[in-house]
Amino acid sequence: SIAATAGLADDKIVLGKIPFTLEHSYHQSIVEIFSDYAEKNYGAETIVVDGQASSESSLSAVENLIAQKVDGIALHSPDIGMTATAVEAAHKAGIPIVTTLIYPSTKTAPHIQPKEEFSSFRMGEVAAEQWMTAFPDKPVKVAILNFGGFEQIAKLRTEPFFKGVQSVAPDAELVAMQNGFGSTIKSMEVMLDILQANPDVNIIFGANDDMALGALAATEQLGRGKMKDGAPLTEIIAGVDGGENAMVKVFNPNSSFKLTHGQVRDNGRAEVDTLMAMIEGTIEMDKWLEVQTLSPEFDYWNSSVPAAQKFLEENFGFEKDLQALVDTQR
Amino acid sequence: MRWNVDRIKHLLQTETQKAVLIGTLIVMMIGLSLATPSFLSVTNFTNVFLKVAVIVIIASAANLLMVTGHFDLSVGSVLAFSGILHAYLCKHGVPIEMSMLITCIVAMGWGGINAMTVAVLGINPVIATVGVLFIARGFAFLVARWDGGANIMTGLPMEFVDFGRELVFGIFPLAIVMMVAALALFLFIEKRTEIGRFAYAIGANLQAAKLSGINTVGIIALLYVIVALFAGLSGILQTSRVGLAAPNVAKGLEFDVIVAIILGGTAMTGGVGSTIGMLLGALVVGFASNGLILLGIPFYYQSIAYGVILIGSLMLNQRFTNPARA
Amino acid sequence: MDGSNILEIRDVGKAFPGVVALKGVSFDIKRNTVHCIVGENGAGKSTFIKILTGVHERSSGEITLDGKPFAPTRVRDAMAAGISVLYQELNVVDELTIAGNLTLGQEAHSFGFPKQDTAILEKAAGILASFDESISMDTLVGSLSVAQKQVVEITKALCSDCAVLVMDEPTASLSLGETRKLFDTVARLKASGVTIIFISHKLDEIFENGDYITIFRDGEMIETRSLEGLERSDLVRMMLGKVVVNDYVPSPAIQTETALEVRNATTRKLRNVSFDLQKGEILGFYGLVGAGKTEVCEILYGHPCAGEIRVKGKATRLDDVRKSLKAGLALVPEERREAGIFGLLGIRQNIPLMNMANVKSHGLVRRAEENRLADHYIDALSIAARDREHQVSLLSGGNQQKVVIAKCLNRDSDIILMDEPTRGVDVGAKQEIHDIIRELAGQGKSIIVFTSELQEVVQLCDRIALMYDGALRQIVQNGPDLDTDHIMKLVAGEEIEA
Amino acid sequence: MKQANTLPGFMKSQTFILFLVFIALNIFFALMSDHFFQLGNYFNMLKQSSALLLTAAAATMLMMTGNFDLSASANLAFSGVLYALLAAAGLPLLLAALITLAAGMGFGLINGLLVTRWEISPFIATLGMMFIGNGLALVVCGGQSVRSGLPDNFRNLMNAELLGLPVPILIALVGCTLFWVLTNRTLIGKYAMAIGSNRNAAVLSGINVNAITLGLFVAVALMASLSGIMTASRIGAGDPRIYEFFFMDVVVAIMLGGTPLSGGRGSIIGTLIAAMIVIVIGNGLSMLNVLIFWQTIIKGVILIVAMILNEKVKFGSRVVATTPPADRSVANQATSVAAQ
Ligand SMILES: Nc1ncnc2c1ncn2[C@@H]1O[C@H](COP(=O)(O)OP(=O)(O)OP(=O)(O)O)[C@@H](O)[C@H]1O
Ligand SMILES: Nc1ncnc2c1ncn2[C@@H]1O[C@H](COP(=O)(O)OP(=O)(O)OP(=O)(O)O)[C@@H](O)[C@H]1O
Ligand SMILES: [Mg+2]
Ligand SMILES: [Mg+2]
Repeated sequence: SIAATAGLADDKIVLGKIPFTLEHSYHQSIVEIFSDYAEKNYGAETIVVDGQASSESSLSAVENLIAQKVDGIALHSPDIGMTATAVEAAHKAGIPIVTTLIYPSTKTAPHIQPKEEFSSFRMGEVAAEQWMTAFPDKPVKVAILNFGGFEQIAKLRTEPFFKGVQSVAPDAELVAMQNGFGSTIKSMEVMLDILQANPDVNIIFGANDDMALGALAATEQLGRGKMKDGAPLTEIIAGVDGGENAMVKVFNPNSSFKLTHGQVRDNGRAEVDTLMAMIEGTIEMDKWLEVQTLSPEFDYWNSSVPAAQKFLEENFGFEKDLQALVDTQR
Repeated sequence: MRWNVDRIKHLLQTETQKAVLIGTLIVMMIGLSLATPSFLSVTNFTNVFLKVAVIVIIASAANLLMVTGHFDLSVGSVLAFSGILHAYLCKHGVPIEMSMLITCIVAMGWGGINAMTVAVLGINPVIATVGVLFIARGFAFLVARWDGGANIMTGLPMEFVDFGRELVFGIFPLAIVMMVAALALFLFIEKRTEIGRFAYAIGANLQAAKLSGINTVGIIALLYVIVALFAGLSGILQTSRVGLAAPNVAKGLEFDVIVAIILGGTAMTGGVGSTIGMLLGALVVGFASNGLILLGIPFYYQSIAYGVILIGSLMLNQRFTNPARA
Repeated sequence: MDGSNILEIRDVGKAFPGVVALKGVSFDIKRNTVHCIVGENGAGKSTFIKILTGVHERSSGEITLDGKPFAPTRVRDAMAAGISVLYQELNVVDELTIAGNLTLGQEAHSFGFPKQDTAILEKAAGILASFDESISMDTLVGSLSVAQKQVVEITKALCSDCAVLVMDEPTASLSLGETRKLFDTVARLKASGVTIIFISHKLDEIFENGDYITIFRDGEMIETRSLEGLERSDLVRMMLGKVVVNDYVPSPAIQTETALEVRNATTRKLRNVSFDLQKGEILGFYGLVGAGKTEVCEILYGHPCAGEIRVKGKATRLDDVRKSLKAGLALVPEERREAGIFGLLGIRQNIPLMNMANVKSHGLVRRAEENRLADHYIDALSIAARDREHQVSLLSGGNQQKVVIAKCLNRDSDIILMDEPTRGVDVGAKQEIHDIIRELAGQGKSIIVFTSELQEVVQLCDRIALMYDGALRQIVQNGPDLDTDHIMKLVAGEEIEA
Repeated sequence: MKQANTLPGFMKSQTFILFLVFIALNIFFALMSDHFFQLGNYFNMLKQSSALLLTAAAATMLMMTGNFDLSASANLAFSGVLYALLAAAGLPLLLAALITLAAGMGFGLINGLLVTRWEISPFIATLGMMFIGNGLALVVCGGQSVRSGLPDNFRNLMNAELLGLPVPILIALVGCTLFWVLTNRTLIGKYAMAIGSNRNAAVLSGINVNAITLGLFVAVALMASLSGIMTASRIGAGDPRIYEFFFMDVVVAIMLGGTPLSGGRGSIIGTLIAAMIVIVIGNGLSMLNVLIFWQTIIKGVILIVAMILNEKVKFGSRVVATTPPADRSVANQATSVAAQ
């Protein structure tokens, strides 16, 4: 095995972090948690180079960090194929690298894997249950907004979600699966069209919160999107990431956006810990090691506001009062 | 003027572009209403108009700008920045109307930069407005970040969404009303004002326009500012419609705007073009994307179909304007 | 001249969308002659040439070249058949050097790499130098004056060894000297067996060079005959269907009131130019190409200069176009394509652009007023167009010029500057434009005409300012005893004892 | 007549100003970061930008004719995916590359035919092809990047070295030199310029305007396709979503380099320097750990400032260029008239 030698002589350890894209709050938060944690726990400095949601840019970022002779690299790559190349490049330079979320096609470095599929499945289950309880004779019709067919998203989010729905409502039908471009406004426009073609859609899943919020806005424009004290009326909406914007809706008894899941802190910390372990030599940098983190699920019916408050504080540096925010909602 | 065969023939000859677009629209509508029962309904048409509203609002002004031979690639970024700024101000206690005013003024400031570099200093509009595209987009992300995240949503006053979701006279969504207003304004400017006439003159021959005493710099600058103002207004509108401001919205909007304008018959080099043509162009694009989703076509194929429709409608147009061809 | 036909044209017709430019013309062109084509603006002369050279495809008819059917579909076909053309519009590439322009499309090369063909270049340089020794072959064409660009084009046409040389208004922007040299060249080429097709509105040139003449009117061939024994007035009558007399008549309304005074105007090009312009007067500026006429025009219309300018007695700075317009000046610019017309727009939209007040009421543009205005000028200036929406770039040159004049007249300025107002304009239209100028003077307006055509100043102007090398040498009074020899000497820079 | 200038001509050119900006940026980053001014980092930057440089060089020639190609990014993505698919199917890499280049060339042919034969605005024609290409790239691989079953030598192209230089840099060097020669030493360059400057003059001079325009569309497509192959080999997979704003980078490089949208003139060297400026800014700012959003802003400001500098210099030189060598020619005419 290759020894992690680079940088050990330096007084201060420098870590490179490549987020998927800083344009989303999830990734902004993870970068923050990563650098804070590295600084506080290991006295390490962090250099952030944005992957700009492109495998080209992400690989360039890896190369730039190698040129800067950082002591370790944490990569959230947009593409499976490219991840292997990045790992190889880092190893060639003797630099430890840890990958996140996107499994590399070659298993030659430690990897952090949020086990999102469990929570996605669970959300599907809960949503279907709630719908079937409220309207036993209205068949379940699902619409999904994704990022235009990213396979990892399918594996971790959209497929398990629909399986979860089917586990409760076996004849549930997936009536539409369209690209919401990860954007609220685009999702709103697309969802309006979807609801036009399929007005009987009753479970909507946005593969991130922004898209779920766009779907919510679309339903609201059509005079739907409401619940009565947490009882479904027209549809149930689920998202992913678990940020403040989503939580406020989830715990608002009158909104139909009711489920989300997410994880930032554990992922960020696991990245730092794994990198430092490699730098310190306690784990080998070129052996496959999967570190799993959980992505806790929150929904209106089974979760509590204090739990969500805590989650937000830990993961998103949230400093407000969730209950108060929820109360200001209509 | 009486309507007779000759006049219709003449109209068809001079207005081929529009005729072809209308033809394309009709064919598309017939096809779609046969294929999907949900197509032919008031709500669906509302959806389509909502979808193209922002494009048409901005393109109304950008069309006349392109008639002068100039264009603005920064509209998407200015829109995103304005949405964020508006939300940021509202969240931090500025009254909503006040915030709208400030946002509009700042948006005009972005237009002012374009006006300064392109109209006054004579810099290539592509680079100058791409520069602003980068700068405004960067600041949109920064402002959101200063607020503590990538999106601004919670903490907004409840009335924030009222503006975007307002129904004028209880039926017409504000976005559509604003679209009609922008169209009407620019139809009016195009047909009835000096500025409209001068814009065509500038696009047709800048040098001759200067020698005719036309304030070319002033008019180009004014149009840049109006385009940015409309982008800013659209940003406010869009943000308050969804109740959330995201700094990454409207990426590539500049292309949607230019596509509508060029499909509508305006030349990139200026001198020809019309507001009505632009509207038809935007509608072709809007109905195409609406129809593709209604038909449940997967995203990948949508992209292909969209490209084919764009090229196809211009090919049709060429075929009719230029019968000698292929 | 062996008397055989090199070209036989039979029923050649051309229709553009909405316009029939040629209605089936038939005539023959004899080998080794100078064959002139004349006709009003828009008669179809250039269209005929473009059919001959493969730019346009003809709608009907046949052409035989050297007895063989000839149907060029591309410019190359005509070139290969030995037809070399000097088109009416300037067709130079500003970004290339003169040498680059002269060889454009004809370069000797191996695998795309140009070979230095010194023979051709020397030949070209020789031809170029015979016109203008001062320009070097590696000057960028963009930095040349219009006249010099024209010389470059002529050189290009002369460079290739051709059997037929077509020249469409080659002298429109040439000075007398260059024109003379061109004619010498024509004579030499004819002597060496080349057939020349020559189009011009200047009848002197026709009579000087031509052997045969074809007259076009409204897209039809009116007559083809030998020039021998043809009377000038007959020719004009055949061209226009009417008689034209054009002699100097003093402007009736000249007043002692001074409209414009220029004192010691000096720029990089001009030296101490001073003159007065009376109300109701037509003042002519005459000089050779490059003498500084346009420069005088420019200091009155947007260019700064040292010295003093007074408009109606008031000292005024005219360093901005809009200041000049406000002070009551208006310009008909020299280069109508670049600076005059709005080609993509219709006549209706062109005319009001210098003064929208005439088509506005309550601050709004009235379409009905625009229509009225356009119809008025189409009628007053007899602009030949399909209707008022006719796209100006598709009008013939003379009619484009009339649109520019109409645009300027609509400004209703007291002082009108006209730089080469009749360049490329047919005799009939020229007469009409002259009449318009006289009428304006009659209304008390003051007009300055800048021209490089002696005949024009002599026929039109009350006083003639003679320019040489940036200096105004003398202002002479027009009248029956005008001494043209004296004028020629002054503008040529010869010393005259007082 | 020679102008009495204190500065040599090349120093007044836009390209030279750009070059100064480029040098200044390099010095700045070298001073600010220890890791910037190192051979390895420059190799990195060149490797990362080799695809951009190649495509931009070809596209500069195209833009000289007044045309442009927005579909280059889609072509790049499509070609990368196709190349990976063919390689994964077991085709020898050379054959896979040739087939891919042929398919990529199809983009150029269609673009070129749409623009020359059908006279469709290049904006719509190539934007339409961009949508089609993006869709095709996703369709052929089902939305998943192609990475399994690739032969071991798949990544060699971009990782091999020759004569001590990384191969991608050599490819870019050869390609750019080729286009420089085409532009500055062959008739195609001259004709491209003539077409953009005065299309009519070009037609009337017997130049086959359509063939040249079509040829240049094909050349750009070929380079975009080659870039796709290179990028696939670089990242070790065929990724259908790669490099979405590639064409934006290309257009910015070309225009910053001094080639106007309307064509008529252009400079390959200018394009290359401009492209490197953009790359250096990105790389240097990342090394300074500058937040990506600030990077975007700084990029925008530098674009505008560089363009203003260009404009000023151009203005200065225009005044010089048009000073007429008047006196002699006037005198010359005068004597000839006198001689009549
Ligand atoms: N490309 C074109 N499209 C439409 N109409 C055209 C076109 N070219 C010429 N015409 C029309 O054809 C007619 C003949 O034009 P042409 O240029 O041949 O006249 P001309 O005799 O050369 O006149 P001039 O003396 O002014 O040069 C005019 O009415 C003109 O408006
Ligand atoms: N011999 C020359 N060489 C280069 N440029 C010239 C020459 N003559 C004139 N120019 C340019 O052409 C323009 C018109 O010049 P100027 O006023 O001197 O000419 P003019 O007397 O009006 O002659 P014309 O208009 O017939 O060319 C000016 O911009 C001038 O710089
Ligand atoms: Mg003509
Ligand atoms: Mg002049």
